[in-house]
Amino acid sequence: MSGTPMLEATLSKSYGGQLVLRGATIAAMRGTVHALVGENGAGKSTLVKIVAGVIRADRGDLVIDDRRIDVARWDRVAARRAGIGIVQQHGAMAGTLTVVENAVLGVEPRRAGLLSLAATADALVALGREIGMPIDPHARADRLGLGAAQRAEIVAALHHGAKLLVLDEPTAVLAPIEVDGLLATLRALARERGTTVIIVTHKLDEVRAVADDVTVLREGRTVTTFRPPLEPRAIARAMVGADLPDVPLPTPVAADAPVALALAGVTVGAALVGIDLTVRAGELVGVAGVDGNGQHELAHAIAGLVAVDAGTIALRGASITTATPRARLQRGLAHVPEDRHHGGLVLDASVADNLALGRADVTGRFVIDRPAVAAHATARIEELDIRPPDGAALASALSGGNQQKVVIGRELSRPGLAVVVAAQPTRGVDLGAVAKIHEQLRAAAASGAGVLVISADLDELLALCHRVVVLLRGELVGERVATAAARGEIGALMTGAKP
Amino acid sequence: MISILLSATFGAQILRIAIPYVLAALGGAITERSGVVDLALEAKLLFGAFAAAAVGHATSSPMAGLAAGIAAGALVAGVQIGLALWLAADQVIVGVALNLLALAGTRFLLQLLFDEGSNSPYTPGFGDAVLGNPIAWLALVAAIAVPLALRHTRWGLRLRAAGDRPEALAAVGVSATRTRLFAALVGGALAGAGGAQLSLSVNGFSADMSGGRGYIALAMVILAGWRPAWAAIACVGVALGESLRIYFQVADVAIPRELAPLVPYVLTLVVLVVLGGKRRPPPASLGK
Amino acid sequence: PPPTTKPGSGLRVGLVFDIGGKNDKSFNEAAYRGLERARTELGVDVTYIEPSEGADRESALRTLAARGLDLVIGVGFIFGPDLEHLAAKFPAVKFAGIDYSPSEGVGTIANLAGLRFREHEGSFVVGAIAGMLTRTRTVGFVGGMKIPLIRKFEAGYEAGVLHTCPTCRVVSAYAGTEPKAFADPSLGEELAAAQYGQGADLIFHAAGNTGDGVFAAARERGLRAIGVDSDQYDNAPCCVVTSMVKAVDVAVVDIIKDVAAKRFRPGIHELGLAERGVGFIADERNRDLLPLEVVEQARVIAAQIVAGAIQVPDR
Amino acid sequence: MRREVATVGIALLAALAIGSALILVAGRSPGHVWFAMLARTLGDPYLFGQILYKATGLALTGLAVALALDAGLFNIGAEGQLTAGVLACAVVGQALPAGTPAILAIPACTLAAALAGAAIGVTIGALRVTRGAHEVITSIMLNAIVVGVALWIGNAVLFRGGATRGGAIVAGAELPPLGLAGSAANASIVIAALCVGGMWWLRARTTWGAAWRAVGRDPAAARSVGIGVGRVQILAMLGSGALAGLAATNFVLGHKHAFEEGLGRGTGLLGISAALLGRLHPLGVALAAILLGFLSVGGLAVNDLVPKELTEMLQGVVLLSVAVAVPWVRRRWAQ
Ligand SMILES: Nc1ncnc2c1ncn2[C@@H]1O[C@H](COP(=O)(O)OP(=O)(O)OP(=O)(O)O)[C@@H](O)[C@H]1O
Ligand SMILES: Nc1ncnc2c1ncn2[C@@H]1O[C@H](COP(=O)(O)OP(=O)(O)OP(=O)(O)O)[C@@H](O)[C@H]1O
Ligand SMILES: [Mg+2]
Ligand SMILES: [Mg+2]
Repeated sequence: MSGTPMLEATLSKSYGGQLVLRGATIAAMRGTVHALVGENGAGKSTLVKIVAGVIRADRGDLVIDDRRIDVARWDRVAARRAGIGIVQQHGAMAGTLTVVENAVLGVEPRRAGLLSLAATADALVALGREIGMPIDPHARADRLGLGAAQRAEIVAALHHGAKLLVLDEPTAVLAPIEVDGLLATLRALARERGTTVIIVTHKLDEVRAVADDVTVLREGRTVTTFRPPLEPRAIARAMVGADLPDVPLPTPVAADAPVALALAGVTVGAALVGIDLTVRAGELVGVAGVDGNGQHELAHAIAGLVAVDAGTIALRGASITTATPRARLQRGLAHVPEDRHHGGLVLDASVADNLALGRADVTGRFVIDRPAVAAHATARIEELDIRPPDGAALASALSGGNQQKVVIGRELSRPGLAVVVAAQPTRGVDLGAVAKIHEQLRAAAASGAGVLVISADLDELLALCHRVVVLLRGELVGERVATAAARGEIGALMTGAKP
Repeated sequence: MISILLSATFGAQILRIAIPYVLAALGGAITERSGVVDLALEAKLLFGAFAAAAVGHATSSPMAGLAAGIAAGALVAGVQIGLALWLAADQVIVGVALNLLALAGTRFLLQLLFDEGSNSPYTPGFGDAVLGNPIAWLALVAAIAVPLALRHTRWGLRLRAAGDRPEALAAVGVSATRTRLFAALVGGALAGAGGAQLSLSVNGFSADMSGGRGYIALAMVILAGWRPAWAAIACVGVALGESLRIYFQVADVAIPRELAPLVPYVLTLVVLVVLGGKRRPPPASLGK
Repeated sequence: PPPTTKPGSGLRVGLVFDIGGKNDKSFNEAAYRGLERARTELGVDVTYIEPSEGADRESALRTLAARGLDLVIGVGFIFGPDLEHLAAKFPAVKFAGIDYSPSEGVGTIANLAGLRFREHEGSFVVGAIAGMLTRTRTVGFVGGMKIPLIRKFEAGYEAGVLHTCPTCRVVSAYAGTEPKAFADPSLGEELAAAQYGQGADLIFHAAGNTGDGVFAAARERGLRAIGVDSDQYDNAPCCVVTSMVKAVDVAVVDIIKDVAAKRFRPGIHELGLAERGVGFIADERNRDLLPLEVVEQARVIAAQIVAGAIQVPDR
Repeated sequence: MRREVATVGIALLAALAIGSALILVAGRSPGHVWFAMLARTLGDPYLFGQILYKATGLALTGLAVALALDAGLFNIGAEGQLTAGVLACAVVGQALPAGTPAILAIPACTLAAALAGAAIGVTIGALRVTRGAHEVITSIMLNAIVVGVALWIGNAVLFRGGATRGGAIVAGAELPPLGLAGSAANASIVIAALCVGGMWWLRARTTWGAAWRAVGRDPAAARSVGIGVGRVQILAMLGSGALAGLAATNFVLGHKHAFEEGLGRGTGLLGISAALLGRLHPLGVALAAILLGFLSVGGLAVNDLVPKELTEMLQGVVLLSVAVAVPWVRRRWAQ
């Protein structure tokens, strides 16, 4: 059976004028596990969502099970009927419904007008046992752990006769042992039942463990498809892009420079475990890692937006472990939140007001000094080349890159800057803006602040930082001096592979 | 005293008082479980009461009145959904505004149809015997059927999914908006029947005769954690309280009569405060 | 239009109803009848407002007073303080209040007349009728808002019942303590149901619209009730034995006549049995419910009250 | 700003259209009724005064709702806060020794009104922040409870002789009328105007205003720049309750000079319309209050042409129109 394609697709898709998929291709053979890899924003999720009918492509060719599909009319209902199941990253079950209720939604079996779920429940249990994914069909979905919920979704998808099963980053939420089990099941599904599996993942060790073929996506295009035998290093190179532009090395930091930020044993629930980290004045330290490995909690713990369960955080030698966010900011911390839309900006307010938000040093303590706010806005707009150069414009009217510049402008212009924590500072931002933002971060370091950059973009960190530490499942698993030569090793650390 | 409390008339009285609360609460539970904030219960009761009285009067048939009450409740729900879901108006504001409109609107209609400011003319009713009152039967059947339907019918399943995660419904090709519309229509119809009970039981409509019952019913829905059966039981509790108040008065037991009606409100508040976050949460997509 | 010679032509009268509205088949309706009669018989120019909220009541009075009407009437005790206030503010306008009683420390105001009724006298008579008619020796009373005015009804009624039936029991209940207590028929029905449930076979109400519920309960059980203010026979022809009527219409017409004839007298005008300000209904319509001998007996009692032979309590 | 004006304009046009349809249903000519409403109210100093009187109360409850909404909370409890203010204001005014000079009596009563409203408001805010109890539900509960308790206190200690009215406040606490042909408009309009101005200044010119608006628009962003979101929300509800309570001065000190059952009722609920119609801007709220006051007084003025209920319905229609116009204009604006 294998050797014939279950899915062949060439797809294009844009969001608001921005091309996200530019004729990306994928060909998945029957009865194989096909991995889809690539950097954040490469278009993986977009591609698989189109295949599963969750969103619509702008144009392209789609052949599924030897049937040519009109992409303009391809939706979730049609895809379901055609035997395509999808398990999305964040799950798609309604929490207050039971597993079996979720499973039958839309195609409810009924007897005498009433739901008749017993047969489906039995079938789910039997199927789950058969493929090694035991499930409780009568458990409420929101009472299940993430792993159990995902198993339930997989079993439900197979129950509906999925011949093509799509999983978007299924392992990101699982514990290592669960990952092993899932991967084994997927392999068995492909071998024994002939199911075709497409799995999106960032982790090369998983790719090696489960995949027959690998498609690498970058900037909406398919770079290449690897067939066995797979060569992890080659895949990593293909993911990141062959050659990186030369970037000036940051000026070295004296070994005896004072410590700006020191974390010792910082623990936040299970998301962050025993983090020890120091950043010296003038130093740029990168935190590399795949999204969802504790980056969010790390930034929030330092900024005081989440309480730490154990450990201490010190700023210029003084403990801020229990200080309020406001007190930390007053002592010279600047925090660039990871999501500018939720936590970074007040979209409904003007650029000038956003630049002055919470900045008592600009606005004055009580009565707002309007001329000062305007002058501050003018200065930041000039400095960062914010477009349009209009402080009165609403933040929501700016492009993503310019919005991000507003956040950077507000945070990095704080007086007496001691520490900067920048989370995903250039996510979704165009090249020119990236350069501006990097320039600002370097300038902050040069002026004596310790800068911690958290990014999923390894190249960004290598270009920007002195050192890179790697965050994996809430722990720091390694540290390297940021040189182009270390990229392979760091990439391996990020994906959990042995360097 | 005790013998009175155990008597059949007392029991019948509780049930009679409970009918509008129970129907409104069941309607509210359905609507809210589908994800639509149902502050407009008061409007549904009032318009239901008015329509039942007007049509009952015109046709001399309480059955026709009941049908009109049901239709009026559903109509209010339709307007509510149209404004809140299709036109994307804030659901809370729509509810508040519809209640304001109902208060003035029913009086306006009284003026228009009967040239009266606060009362409609005589309307035949079903009588006080609970067993002979189809609205009582409707309430009883609904109190049993609604929880079962939510659990055991396709309609109920989709409705719950719409309130919880509309995207999950959309993903299987079912329109969440239409699901919510149907849920709200059924919920509105039940509340409208509750309104019909208000006016038919006293043979006529009078202004503001819902008197905050819609708000109490909603409070009971919340208190019950959006479970219709529990909400209905809570409503019977409210009715028990009212009956006791009436009996205490008739039996000349001194209680502060201003404070007794506040008990359901205080109770709701206490439950909200004491249970705080531990309470059963509202449907995940309520109001979105 | 042809020139009119009616005595009140040119006179402008405004009236503001209490909660319940002009067609409450009770108190307000009686006032409305009086107003209509004044319009047709006297040719006065009338206007009225049915306010919905408490705040509107005062605004409504004010709006009429500010228009410079000759006479502004507030129907209901609740207008008392507002009438006093406005009478001082608009000295050129005459005011009259049905059921008006002066607030503490307020004396007679030159342009304000209070039209009050000796409701306890009429209530005594219907109470006596109830005492004669009851078979269960238990009768009920349902009041609207618990205030001294309604207490007058209750006191007279209870005394009347005991006058003809010393071993009878009177069960009483009130609908509430805010004005809305006069406009809650659902509660009225439940109160009546409770009293009938306790063995009462006849209930007298003094509760405005709330009384509609009493009639619904009576109709339902085939038991009897006594109406109030207006002849309420039509509300439940099966069951309304009689009504304790208050001649609000007469009072309204009279005060309008007074103003038209420029003989307006400020202060309290009390109307009792003697002045035919209160009474009970006995006509061919309720003959089946109210036997002639009972009517005779009631007339005797009424005469005794007028003569002072019977003292009727008002509290 | 232009978007706000467009929103209000569209909402008012829609309300005007619906109102005209209702007038037609009532069998009258819309043009005639609208014209009569304008001519009678604006041409008559008394009715004009009544509009100002209504607007004074509405402006204060409108500001109360606007302040809370600015901070992201929907305070439909202004009704209860106002009732608490009315009770407190009148009780203090009554308890003051006779002959207390205005300079003491007025501030004392005003303060009592504000504090009583603030106490209810801050309860709602604290329950929301600390217990996660939704403010709409707690507001509805507290509205009923406050009104019931006020009635209980009234019956138990204040009301005399069957009236639902308490004793008079001391003469010194009375705010003088504006002298508009005997209308109820009174000097509390100065308090309302000061609050409008004060709110405008606080909202636009101070860090407090910036903080509460940031909290209302994006709590996450506010938190990340160091604003204590819970604290701001509790304080906003405190201020909101105080403003609603202050509306009592219009009713008690300026007009009735006593506690009365139902005094000011409806002003809190209608304050929601004033706030939304005014798009939360203090000046807008003041204008909206005047418009709503015009509708309600105009309703009485044309009572002989159309039922007064029609204009009461219009107030609900206006609220609905704004609720619909906001998302509609936002969508159009985006294109
Ligand atoms: N709904 C949307 N609206 C606008 N832009 C979007 C939307 N969804 C995705 N994008 C953009 O499309 C691009 C590709 O997104 P996609 O989710 O496919 O990436 P991905 O490869 O799955 O990334 P990740 O590894 O982070 O999951 C991103 O740049 C993103 O900004
Ligand atoms: N407001 C934003 N600010 C910064 N980055 C954003 C923003 N919105 C979207 N993105 C980026 O777009 C990418 C894709 O967004 P999308 O909505 O597809 O979520 P997703 O995490 O990829 O979903 P999934 O992985 O479940 O398919 C994300 O990786 C995110 O980094
Ligand atoms: Mg993705
Ligand atoms: Mg992703």
